[in-house]
Amino acid sequence: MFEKNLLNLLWILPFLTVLFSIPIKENSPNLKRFHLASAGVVLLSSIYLLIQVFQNTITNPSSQIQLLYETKLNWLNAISAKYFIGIDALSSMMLVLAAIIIFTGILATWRLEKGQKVFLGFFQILAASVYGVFISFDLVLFFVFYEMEALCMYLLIAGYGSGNKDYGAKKLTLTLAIGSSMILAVFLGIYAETGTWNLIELSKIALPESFQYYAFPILFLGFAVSSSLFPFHFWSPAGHSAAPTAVSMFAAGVMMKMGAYGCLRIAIYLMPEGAKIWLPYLLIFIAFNVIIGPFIAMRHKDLKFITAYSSISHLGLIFLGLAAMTPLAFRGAALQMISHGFLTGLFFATIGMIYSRTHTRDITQMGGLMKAIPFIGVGFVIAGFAGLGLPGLSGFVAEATIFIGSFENPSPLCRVITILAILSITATAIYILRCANKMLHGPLVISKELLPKTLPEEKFIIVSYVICLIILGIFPMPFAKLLDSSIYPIYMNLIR
Amino acid sequence: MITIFPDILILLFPFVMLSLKLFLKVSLKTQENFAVGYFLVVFVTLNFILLGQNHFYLSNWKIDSFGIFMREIFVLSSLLAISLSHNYFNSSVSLKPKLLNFSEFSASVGFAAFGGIVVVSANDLLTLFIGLELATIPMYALVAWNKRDSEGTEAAIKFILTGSVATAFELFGFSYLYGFSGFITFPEITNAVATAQVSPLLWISLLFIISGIGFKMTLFPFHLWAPDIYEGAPTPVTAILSVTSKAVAITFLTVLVLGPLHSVQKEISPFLALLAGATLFVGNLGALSQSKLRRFMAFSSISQAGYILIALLGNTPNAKYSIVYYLFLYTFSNYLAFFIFSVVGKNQAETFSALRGLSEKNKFLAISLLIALMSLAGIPPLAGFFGKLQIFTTAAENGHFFLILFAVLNNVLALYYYIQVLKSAWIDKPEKEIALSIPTKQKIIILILTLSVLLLGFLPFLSNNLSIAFL
Amino acid sequence: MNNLISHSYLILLLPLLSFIINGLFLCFRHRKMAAILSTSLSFLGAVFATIISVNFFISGAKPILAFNYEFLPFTGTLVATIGCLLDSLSAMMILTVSLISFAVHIYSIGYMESDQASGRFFALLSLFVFSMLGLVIAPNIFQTFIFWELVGVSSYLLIGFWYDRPSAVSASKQAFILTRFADSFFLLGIILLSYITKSFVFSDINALRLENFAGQMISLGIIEIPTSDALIFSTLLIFIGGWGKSAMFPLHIWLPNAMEGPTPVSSIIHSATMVVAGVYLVARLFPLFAISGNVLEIVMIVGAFTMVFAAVIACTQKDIKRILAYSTLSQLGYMMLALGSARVADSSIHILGYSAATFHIFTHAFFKCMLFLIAGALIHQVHSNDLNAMGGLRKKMPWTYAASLIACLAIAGIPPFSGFYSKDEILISAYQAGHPIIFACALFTSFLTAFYMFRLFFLAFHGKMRSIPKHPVHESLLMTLPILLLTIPTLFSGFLFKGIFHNFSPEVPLSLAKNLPSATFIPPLAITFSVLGILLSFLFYASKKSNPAKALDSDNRNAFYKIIYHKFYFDEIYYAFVRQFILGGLASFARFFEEKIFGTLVTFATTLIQKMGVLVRKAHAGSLPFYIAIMIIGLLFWYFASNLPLQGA
Amino acid sequence: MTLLHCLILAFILFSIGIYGVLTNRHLIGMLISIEIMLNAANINFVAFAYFKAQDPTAGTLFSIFSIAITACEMAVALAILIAMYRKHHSLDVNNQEKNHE
Amino acid sequence: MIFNIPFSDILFYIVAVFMIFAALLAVVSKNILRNAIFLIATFIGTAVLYLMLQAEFMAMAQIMLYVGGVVVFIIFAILLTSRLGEDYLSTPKSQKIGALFLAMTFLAITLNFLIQNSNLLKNVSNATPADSSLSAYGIRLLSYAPDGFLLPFEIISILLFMTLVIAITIAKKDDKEEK
Repeated sequence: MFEKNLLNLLWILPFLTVLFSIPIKENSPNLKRFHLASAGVVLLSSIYLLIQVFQNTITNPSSQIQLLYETKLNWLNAISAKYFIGIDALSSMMLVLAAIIIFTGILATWRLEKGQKVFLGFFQILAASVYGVFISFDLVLFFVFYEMEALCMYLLIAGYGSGNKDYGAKKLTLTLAIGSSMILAVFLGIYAETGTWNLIELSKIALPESFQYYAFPILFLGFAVSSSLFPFHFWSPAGHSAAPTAVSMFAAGVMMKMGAYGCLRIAIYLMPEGAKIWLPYLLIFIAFNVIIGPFIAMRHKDLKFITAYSSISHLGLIFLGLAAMTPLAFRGAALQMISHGFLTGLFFATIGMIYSRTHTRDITQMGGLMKAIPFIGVGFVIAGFAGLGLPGLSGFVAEATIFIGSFENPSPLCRVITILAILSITATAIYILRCANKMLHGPLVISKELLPKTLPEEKFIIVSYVICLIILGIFPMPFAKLLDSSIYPIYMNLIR
Repeated sequence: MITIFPDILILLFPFVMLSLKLFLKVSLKTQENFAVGYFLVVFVTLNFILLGQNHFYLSNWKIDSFGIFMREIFVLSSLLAISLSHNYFNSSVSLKPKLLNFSEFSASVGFAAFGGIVVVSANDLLTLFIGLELATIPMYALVAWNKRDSEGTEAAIKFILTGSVATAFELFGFSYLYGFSGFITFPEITNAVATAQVSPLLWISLLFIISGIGFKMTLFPFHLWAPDIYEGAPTPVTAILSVTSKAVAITFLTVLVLGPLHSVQKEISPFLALLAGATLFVGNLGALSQSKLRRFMAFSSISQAGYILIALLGNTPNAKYSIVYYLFLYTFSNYLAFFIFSVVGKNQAETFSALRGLSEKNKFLAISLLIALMSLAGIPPLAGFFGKLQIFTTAAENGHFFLILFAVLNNVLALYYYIQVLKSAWIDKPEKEIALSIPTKQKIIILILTLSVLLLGFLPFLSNNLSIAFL
Repeated sequence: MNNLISHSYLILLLPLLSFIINGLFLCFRHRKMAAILSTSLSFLGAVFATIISVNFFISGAKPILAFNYEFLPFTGTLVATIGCLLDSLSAMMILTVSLISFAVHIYSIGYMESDQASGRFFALLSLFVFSMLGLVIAPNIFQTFIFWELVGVSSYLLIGFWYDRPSAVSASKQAFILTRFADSFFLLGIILLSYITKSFVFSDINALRLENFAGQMISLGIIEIPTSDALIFSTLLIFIGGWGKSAMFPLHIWLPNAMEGPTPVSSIIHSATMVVAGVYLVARLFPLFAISGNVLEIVMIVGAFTMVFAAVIACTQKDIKRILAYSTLSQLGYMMLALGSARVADSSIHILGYSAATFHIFTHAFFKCMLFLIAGALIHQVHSNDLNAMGGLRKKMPWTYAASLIACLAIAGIPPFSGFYSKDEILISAYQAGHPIIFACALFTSFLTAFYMFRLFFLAFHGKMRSIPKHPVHESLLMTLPILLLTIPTLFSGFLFKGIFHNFSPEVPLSLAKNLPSATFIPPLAITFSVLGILLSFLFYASKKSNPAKALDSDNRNAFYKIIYHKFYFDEIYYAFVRQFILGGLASFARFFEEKIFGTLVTFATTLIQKMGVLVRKAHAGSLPFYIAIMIIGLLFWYFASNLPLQGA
Repeated sequence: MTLLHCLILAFILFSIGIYGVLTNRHLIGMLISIEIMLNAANINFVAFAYFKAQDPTAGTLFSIFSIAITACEMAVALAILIAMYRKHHSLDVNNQEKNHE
Repeated sequence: MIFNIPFSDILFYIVAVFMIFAALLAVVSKNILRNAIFLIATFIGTAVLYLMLQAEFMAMAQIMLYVGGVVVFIIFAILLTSRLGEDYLSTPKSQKIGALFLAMTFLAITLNFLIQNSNLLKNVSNATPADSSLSAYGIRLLSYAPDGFLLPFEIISILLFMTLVIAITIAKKDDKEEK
């Protein structure tokens, strides 16, 4: 019962935080403390839930989807939508990821001088939306949470971003809206076909094959928009480069995973036949992400552009895992979601810290920052290493699992793209090292006085991410087993 | 007896208002308070009516659940419009002279509401037609209410001339419908449509009727008047036009399509689907690059008309339910937006640039504006989303997937232009400082509307109450 | 013994502990403490490794899987584990790595004394030792890859240790990217291999028989090939990993450039241990390579070519570390050649090649490490890498001089020094296995080796001082001690351990070569060549007539010399390739596609919608007759477009 | 005289109305054209009532009501016209065509 | 042959042609007052047509309401708003051609429709002979049976009242309050 209430609290708490923060005076230090405390509570509860789920999954393994702490209430009777939330292995891990990124995101805006109240308020709504996405198992509820972020994303980026912020914010918001429109259309179709929005019930119903044939690509691509799959990736560079640090962290760390999560949890789970028909063709798009993405990153000078294209290529790997349709590849994709969440969070956090000091993101105008701000520099390098798949950090575990898993798919196209993907890890190394070398190494270009020392909260952010990356990199087994319990039912649906 | 009571109250309202002015000569303030109070009473009374039953008065005056909810919407819209007009009668707003003749104004609003009620209660073509005219003719006058503002009268002239052409269309349509069925009462027409061989006479009558009503509902391509008229009219009138007028039109269509023409709904649906798709697309396109708020709202409401038309593709109880539900939420969102515009446009023209710096001047208004516009754009968890979801679900049940896909993709365009407004309010810095003041009363109304838009969709209260009545 | 084995995790734990404590706590403020901690833990490690490996060899050299923790299960049989496999090969490597690491640690205390960042240095050094040990004890290829990457990264970090020097930074980047490039093939090889065999474990992989896969096909995407061919292909891919790591031609260019790192780093990573990982990998998978058709021949040819190629370049260089780097390359070529030459033409196996290669890994590690330490000591004194700045250091640094003479003799292959024995075996193996050309090359290279090593020796220590050092030249104890310590294995490891290495014989599923030709003439021949090399070198650089200044002049030379001096322009080719082809070609094209082609499409779509919006806006321009006309047109439009059956059925 | 003839007549009148409303620049002229169009619709009602309908009274009555409604519309239109004339002193359509967009 | 045509038909054609001409003149005439006069002519023609269609009551109403009401309105408005005879506003030729084209297209399409479906329009029902007496209309008008017209009758009175109110409000001068 306690866990059940806790689960409900996860998405309600951010809203309550916003509500209660209204009377707090602008620029009072209590404001951010209050928000941080709330995010901290959510973080702790999500970790607690993860542990609970872990114990439960280990003690009663099952081939069915194990939904814990369900709450099922009647909601919109007219369309028989229910308020149906619960948690399983995959969602519990995504929750922890989201909670960490939200928590650190609030820390990353600790020194925001103007408009903190509005920023944090909207940021909490973003938080509520992702928590909601990961715990809702009713399609309407899911969509409500999924689309909610459009409410705040534009204002957060256009109001607090940098550079061409209005353009970037619009591009991001609208492209994401295209995706969610496609999702909504298919959800409605599913409802019209079956008369239910309940994900668990739907997973037991086989949708008509002709319906799956038309609906799957729309749904999959709809989700893939927010995961910046080619040809819907164009929002990512523009949006990330404009977004403020916390929002970049959120967008790349959590929001982009929401799409992949949806692809796995809903698109592939509910429409296995469609997946079998379409995913081999979608591999062409995926190839763009995986193979061309790093090359584009090589050619950019703006840190955020580089990171955005790096995200694009890493998310391509997630999709490679999904498209390979083997349990191992699915697990790799899920691991990559989490791993990339942490590493990109760290990336954008460090980039934000660097930008706040140098006021430029052009790597050719920096140099030798390692001398002045070694802590942040090390953080960046570790994120880079995780990105290029260094063993011991989470990226390697995920990528290796994806590669091994997707190689198990005997289809020629999948093989070719897997092989090319494996070979393209060199390209990843090239742009990451180029970036680190230009920016951190070499002689110091900017005078040291202009580069203040690393602040305590920045240290905290970096350390927490590095710990996550290392834990996942060194002890992947419990997480892998946990994820398997969620992924196995999806795979069973696929081969049924 | 209580069932007919609200109708009588609304019917009496104009007379009472006129009497207040002519015989009692009470002050403007009293008149305003009285009008608002009167509609509040009617609204409350309406809520006491038992749902789920069909009542007939004078044989042809039909009161059913749908009718009651539509009454609530008309009353609500009138209530809000009259509160919105408060500023406009007391001072010059938006650089235009102040309005005069409040009692006649509110009487006209009352007449229009009654016209809507006639439409929804009608059981024969003639009553339907008169109701429609009763709802429309006051609008012509209301647009021209500000005689000292040449834009207003000019808009009214355009409105009434194009409107008369549309009336001619309608009359033609009715004449053919009459010619097809031989009767003007609904039961007989229903009979004729259901039993007789469906002939082109029916289709041409439908073509004319829908073209005529398309004018009032701003369907493509009969919507061209809307931007000019919305822009020229005083803001409260624009609000009524966008809500009451549209509600009357969709009621008219519902009464026809889901009533006598129910058995040929399947044959009409492609037409309706095309109309809906074209309307919402054109509305969205037109709104993309506007700079005047009321003109912008015109296009926005054109596209909303397209969305609401989609509901007519569904099965009867669901379609009616969706329309009512959507109209409720749309009323709240739309009026919220207009209230904010009227506050912002107090001392300046109602353009995008008037909104600049709103977030710094007044957070409350800025957030309300965000909520209103995002609700109109259909972003969850705000009310507008649930209205649209309901409509789409209704249409999906009859398999109109491609229309739905088209409509939801159009939402992206809609989001774009609502964001444009938000950009003015939240991002852009003001060009010149113009003080903003909100009277307490308006503040309360805005607060109530904001909360309604915020919660009415997500909380199942409204939706489930409505669904009990319909489903 | 079992007790010891059960604590074998200490092999990894000690350096890891040192890395963590140093990296997290001591790195910035307590660099002395860091040095002490690191060195003492490294000492413990060396002692432990010695005990373990001695015990291992004494107790009969049976392979033991000391521990095996499950890291990440993939599918049923495919499980990634972190474990410790103790067999002859790994025991030998543990011993080598630990001892050398200890020596280098001591040396580094002296060498890095004045460097403010030495705390970081020791942390990274520990990381390297940890990774290297993890690599050598790996019982499965997945673990090998994990630590393979880790040594790559620690190498990157250590080459770029002085990160404010642009040359060091670019060298580190180049080293990492080139090895990473090779590693991507390695990873592909692992995945292909594990897909076929369903196992990562060496014992499973080495037990493979091509015949078991007869008739099976496997798709590689574009083509479908027999599984046995795929197996061979995967072996080749795995070898490419070693190719990069061991800097075989043409991926060799990173190694000389890697000399930008601190000298202790060069000595341990880029000569003694990490670079032999490629050789080690081939040795580890020797049975697989042996059955995999011509892969061993490729190994041999690549090795032989690199050997000669590097030796030739080494003869002309002036930077002592680069000379040593090319010498390392050449020696690595020897090892590869030895492994490759184990395959006799009639597809039987001459196991001597294998043992010779491992033996050479062992001996080479010590003397090459020592040579680097000596080079470091010289550089530390004259603050330059250039032979031009040296000369006549014999008297100032007598101990170092003596040690370097021993090391040079060892590498030149003069008995009884260790290098002689191992190199001798390589020559014999090449000859006996029937590769006369390769044999000739090896012989020639041994002549060249002797020549260039003594060229260095004479130019550095003999003659007159060619520069005046800023500080008085002296030998620091901390730096000389490890050099002297290393003379012990350099002197004795050859004849002491020769027998042990003959027992190194993996289970090869092929028949052993028989009827081998006698090779008794080879040792004297090799010695003769070496001595010739030394004499020639003496003639050129140390005799009365010689003119070191002229010998070192690289400008007034013929074209041939210049080409060699500029390393056949491979650096330039590499940079041209990277800049023009990768960055300028592929990446530019990718960006062009993204921004110009795809971006234009997106812009076009949005502009189209905007334009339509403007069109719609313009239509509402306020003309009343127009509005009415449109209403009429609209009616007629829907007459046709509404799909209503208006014309009757 | 058949139903068809009457309907054709109605459409001819309607078309004339269309032509008038599109060409007349005088607002009252436009109103007159619209009156012709509305009148045509009434002819339809009466014709259907006479020739075809089962409930002929209804059709006739409908057209009487529609005349009344039309009259109302005209009254309001003329009221607005007068209000406008006070402001503009012109009833030319072209005078009020401002470029709105 | 022409004599075979019944008298009613000939009368119809005459009335029709008259109406068309009157309507055309009402539309194209250059003087606004003349337009109004021709409108009266059209209405009178319509009334004659109604008489032929046995809708005497309707014809009466037509004359009274249209001619006596609407057109008088219009003429008043004309007199109020303009000086006689000086109101000719020329229309560009292109607009005229466009309008003509549109009107002809409309006519062509609708006539095509009617002719295509002319078979549907022939079956004259003789279900109930129309009782077109005034009392029948009166009874029907005031009956509140399901087919009665009491309700619309009531509502239209409200409509008329409303028109009165708003037309006065719009048309009157607000001098008093403007001060």
